Amino acid sequence: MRLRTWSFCLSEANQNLLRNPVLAIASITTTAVSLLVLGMFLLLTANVNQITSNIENQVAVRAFFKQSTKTAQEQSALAEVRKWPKVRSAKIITRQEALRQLKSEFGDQASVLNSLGTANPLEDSLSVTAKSPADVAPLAKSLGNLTGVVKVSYQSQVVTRLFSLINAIRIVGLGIGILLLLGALLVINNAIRLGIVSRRREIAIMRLVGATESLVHWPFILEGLILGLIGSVLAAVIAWWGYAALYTGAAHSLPFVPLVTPIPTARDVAVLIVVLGVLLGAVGFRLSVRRLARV
Amino acid sequence: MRLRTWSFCLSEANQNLLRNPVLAIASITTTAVSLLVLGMFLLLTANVNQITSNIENQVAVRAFFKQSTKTAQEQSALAEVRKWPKVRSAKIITRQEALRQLKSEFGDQASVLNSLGTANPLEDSLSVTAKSPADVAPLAKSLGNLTGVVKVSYQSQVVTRLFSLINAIRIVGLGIGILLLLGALLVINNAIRLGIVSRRREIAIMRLVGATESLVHWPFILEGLILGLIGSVLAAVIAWWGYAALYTGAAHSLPFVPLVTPIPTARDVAVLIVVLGVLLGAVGFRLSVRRLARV
Amino acid sequence: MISLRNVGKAFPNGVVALRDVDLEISKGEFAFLVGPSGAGKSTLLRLLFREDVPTTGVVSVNGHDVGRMRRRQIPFLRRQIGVVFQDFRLLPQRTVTENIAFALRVVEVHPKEIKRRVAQVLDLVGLPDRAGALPGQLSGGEQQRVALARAMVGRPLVLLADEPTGNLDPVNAAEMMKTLLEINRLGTTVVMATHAAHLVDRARQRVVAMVDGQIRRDELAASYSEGVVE
Amino acid sequence: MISLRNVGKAFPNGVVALRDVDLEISKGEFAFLVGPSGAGKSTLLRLLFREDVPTTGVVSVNGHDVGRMRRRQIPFLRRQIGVVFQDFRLLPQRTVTENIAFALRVVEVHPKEIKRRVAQVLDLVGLPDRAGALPGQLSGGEQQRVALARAMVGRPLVLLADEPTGNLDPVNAAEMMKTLLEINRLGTTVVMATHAAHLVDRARQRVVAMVDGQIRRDELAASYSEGVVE
Ligand SMILES: Nc1ncnc2c1ncn2[C@@H]1O[C@H](COP(=O)(O)OP(=O)(O)OP(=O)(O)O)[C@@H](O)[C@H]1O
Ligand SMILES: Nc1ncnc2c1ncn2[C@@H]1O[C@H](COP(=O)(O)OP(=O)(O)OP(=O)(O)O)[C@@H](O)[C@H]1O
Ligand SMILES: [Mg+2]
Ligand SMILES: [Mg+2]
Repeated sequence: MRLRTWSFCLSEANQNLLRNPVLAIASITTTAVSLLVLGMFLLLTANVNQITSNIENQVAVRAFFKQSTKTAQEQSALAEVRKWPKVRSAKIITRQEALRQLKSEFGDQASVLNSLGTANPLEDSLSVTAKSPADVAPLAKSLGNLTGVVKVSYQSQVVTRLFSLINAIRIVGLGIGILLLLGALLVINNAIRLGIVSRRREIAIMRLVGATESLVHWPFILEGLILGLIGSVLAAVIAWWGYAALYTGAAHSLPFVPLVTPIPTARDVAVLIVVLGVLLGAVGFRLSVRRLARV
Repeated sequence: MRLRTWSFCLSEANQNLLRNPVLAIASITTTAVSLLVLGMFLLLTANVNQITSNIENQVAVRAFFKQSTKTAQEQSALAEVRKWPKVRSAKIITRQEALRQLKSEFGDQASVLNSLGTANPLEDSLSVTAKSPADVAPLAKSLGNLTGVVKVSYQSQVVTRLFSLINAIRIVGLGIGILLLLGALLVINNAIRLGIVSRRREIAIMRLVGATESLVHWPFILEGLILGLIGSVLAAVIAWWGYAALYTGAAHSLPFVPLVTPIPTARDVAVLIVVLGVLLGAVGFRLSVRRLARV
Repeated sequence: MISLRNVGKAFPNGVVALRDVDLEISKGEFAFLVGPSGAGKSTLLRLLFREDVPTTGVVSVNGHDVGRMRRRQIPFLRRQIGVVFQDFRLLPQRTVTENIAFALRVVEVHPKEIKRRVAQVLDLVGLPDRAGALPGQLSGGEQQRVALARAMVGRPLVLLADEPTGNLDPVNAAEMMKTLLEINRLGTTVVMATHAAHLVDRARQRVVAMVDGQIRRDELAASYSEGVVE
Repeated sequence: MISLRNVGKAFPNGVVALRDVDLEISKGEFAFLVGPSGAGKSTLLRLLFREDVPTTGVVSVNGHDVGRMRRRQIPFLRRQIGVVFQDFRLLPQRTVTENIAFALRVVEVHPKEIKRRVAQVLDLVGLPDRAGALPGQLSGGEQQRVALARAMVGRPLVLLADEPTGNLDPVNAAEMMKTLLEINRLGTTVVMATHAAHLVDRARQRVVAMVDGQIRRDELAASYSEGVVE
């Protein structure tokens, strides 16, 4: 198309927006809300991930060796375990290290252990972290079957519950995320279709006086992009600004909540929102072109 | 209105729906998606709450008394602490109980303590649970100032992180929840306004041939209610059915994820969705009546 | 039945469509409203059923001050007035039958009675075979006849017809004219804005001629153009 | 320029609007299309600019087979044809100027040229003072004249006018008729569907009379009714 045609389509799109404020506001607000919810959800996920990845690394299954086990035997067990697909990492903790850890864990109550003197009743152990919390139980079972291993233990109820929580969030969260994206697409697509339907007469008249299909289509495409852009920028600004405010507020009132920092996370989410908004506008339009041709 | 008028309005509403399938489908799907997301969010919240309320009850601040402290003194401290507003519960743990607990906590490694013989190096303590995780730190400080208390300790990093997580979820979650409700209202309101705008001409003609305002309004109200009902029932069915499927699936593949049972929670959420859908339809209409009068 | 006193109408954009119009039309009268395009004929008719309000003066129909009528009263005024609009204004998504029936459904006539009367008027305007068609499936003249059918099906006190023969061939136009005169003979007050000089000349009824928003001429048993004697 | 051979048109609902129509109109000719309401005049015109397609037969305009033309070609056909629609079809949210200019903007005429030509045609139809009004703010006759202005502003090869004087008073109607004949004199082929017998009789041009979807009469320098001799 020529430059004049482009400017024609752009001014058409603009005028349509100004002439149908209800439709424009409806599209912008629904786009903004859909994307804002999606953005908030992403930020929530980022925070959950940050916290859980910290904790996940700490969950280990401990397999204790007989006191008589030789170092070579322990090393070959380690090498084998490292090959298992469910294993994230594995290392050997000697009985000396174990005692040191125990003492430091006891902290204030370490005096209890002073009575031990130089005796060390602990065993060498293999400390293994799983790739996922779901792998912990089968991993423990497998470790129990290793030669030389007399006992397997893994962490307490609190941690198990924590993983329940994380899992519930992730499963439901994935569902919500997909649904939100589909919802946003649907809402934008609906807005475009309604725009087409409510301008049916106008489109027909434009065609009757000799407008080509691209002259009929482009104002809609541009309009969709403009609406998507405004809506998503709005959502992005609110998400970024709101998260930054939340972050500052949390840093003051809840110092022990280590939220993800606004930069880069909230900034990235904001950029993603804008990209998605424009993309959704374009996809929404693609889905409506057939409808437009039928009008 | 007379019965005939009612049936007239209802058949009008019906015919309008059938004649404007685009608008009807747009309204239904946007309502359904908004409410479905809201419903999923409520279910997520219910699960987070179930898990966290379990854990919250377990977080305690321990204030250790000097070994010389008298039982009477300890009891008066207990009585005072129980009056503090931040305290959920408080109890005294004697040094005998403490040792028993320690032994059971050590579990597999309890043999370490055998070397203590009958000696008990532990102190009596006051175990206090806070009403909220945010109260834990100030509570610990206050407890440290009690007479006879030599040392205050509270739980490990994992638990602190857990609370960070819960708090982040709750804060962001509240925001998402409110936004979703507003979003749903907005979407429904927009759909109604668009319906009015796209039927501007028809409404004008109806008025010109002598239709009263109620005859013009009621088909819209009924239409809104029907659309809201269909959309919300759709959302409710998907939410309930989907959650039940998730629950069954989780019970099989992730036995250690103790999800909230579908009945009553998912059922209640489904009912809430339908009520909200109809309510939002009605409120959305109220907000649009002025627009309708201006057409 | 109809009375306008000192009526003026200026639109927000500054156009003055009516200036100081005085007009009395008694019950049962038949009046042609003639004048060049843009003279203010449609505007005058629009004031009578309160599609618009006068800027100055008083418009009254059947004793009611139409310009100052309360909003709630308007539908009841309109039910006493049948209107054939210059641009038809049929509901585009309803069939011919439904369009005509609509005027009766708003007054809660019994469905059986509606059916009977709709069939009757469709017969009168010569369209019984297009009853199930949508307005978009009708020719211009057919739409115009449906508009007349809708205007008269409610047996109104007053019938306002704005250019009701503009899209009709001479034969159909003469038929419609006959129908309007017949309705008038049965007691309905009829005001018809028209450019069809030959119909006006032949009918020999009262002629109100407007130019530029003012009434220039108001004669009984007159013709379209001034000074034409048969 | 225009040729219909064995053209038939039946609508999906069973109505047959055209039956076996043969018609040739040469370049530069002026033809009236007359006939009773529902005869098929508008349907015939609609086939010429491909608003609809014939069920049988071949419609060709300026050498193109309009009925079998590819979708992409349609706009270019339409740019060579100006149409005055029976129901005007003005864009309701655009001013008179914008409505007329639209026909030039789609062919990418330079803005300055557009301005000049729009002013020129507005003058020709006598509406220079309503240039900024929206269609809803115009009288019926004014809208009709805007529709004519839009149809001719593109200097089309063919001008189709469907009942272009239905809402005009005799003086304005005669003016519009004069304009159409002038446009024809400058080389544009004009086909005008009309019920205005006196205009047809006075113009003494070719008359194609239709009844019930068929051509009944096709005479040069004829009058509206058969056998009328001046
Ligand atoms: N809503 C409006 N806003 C501004 N001007 C208007 C409006 N409606 C009508 N007019 C102007 O008022 C004048 C009178 O219009 P009206 O429709 O009454 O004319 P008319 O006598 O019915 O003409 P016609 O015979 O062409 O239908 C016209 O010049 C018209 O442009
Ligand atoms: N889309 C359609 N679907 C079904 N029938 C139609 C459709 N369009 C027109 N018709 C019918 O075809 C016939 C011819 O219509 P057309 O509009 O061509 O008549 P016309 O000669 O222009 O009449 P008028 O002078 O009243 O405008 C009419 O009986 C009409 O009802
Ligand atoms: Mg008028
Ligand atoms: Mg026609």
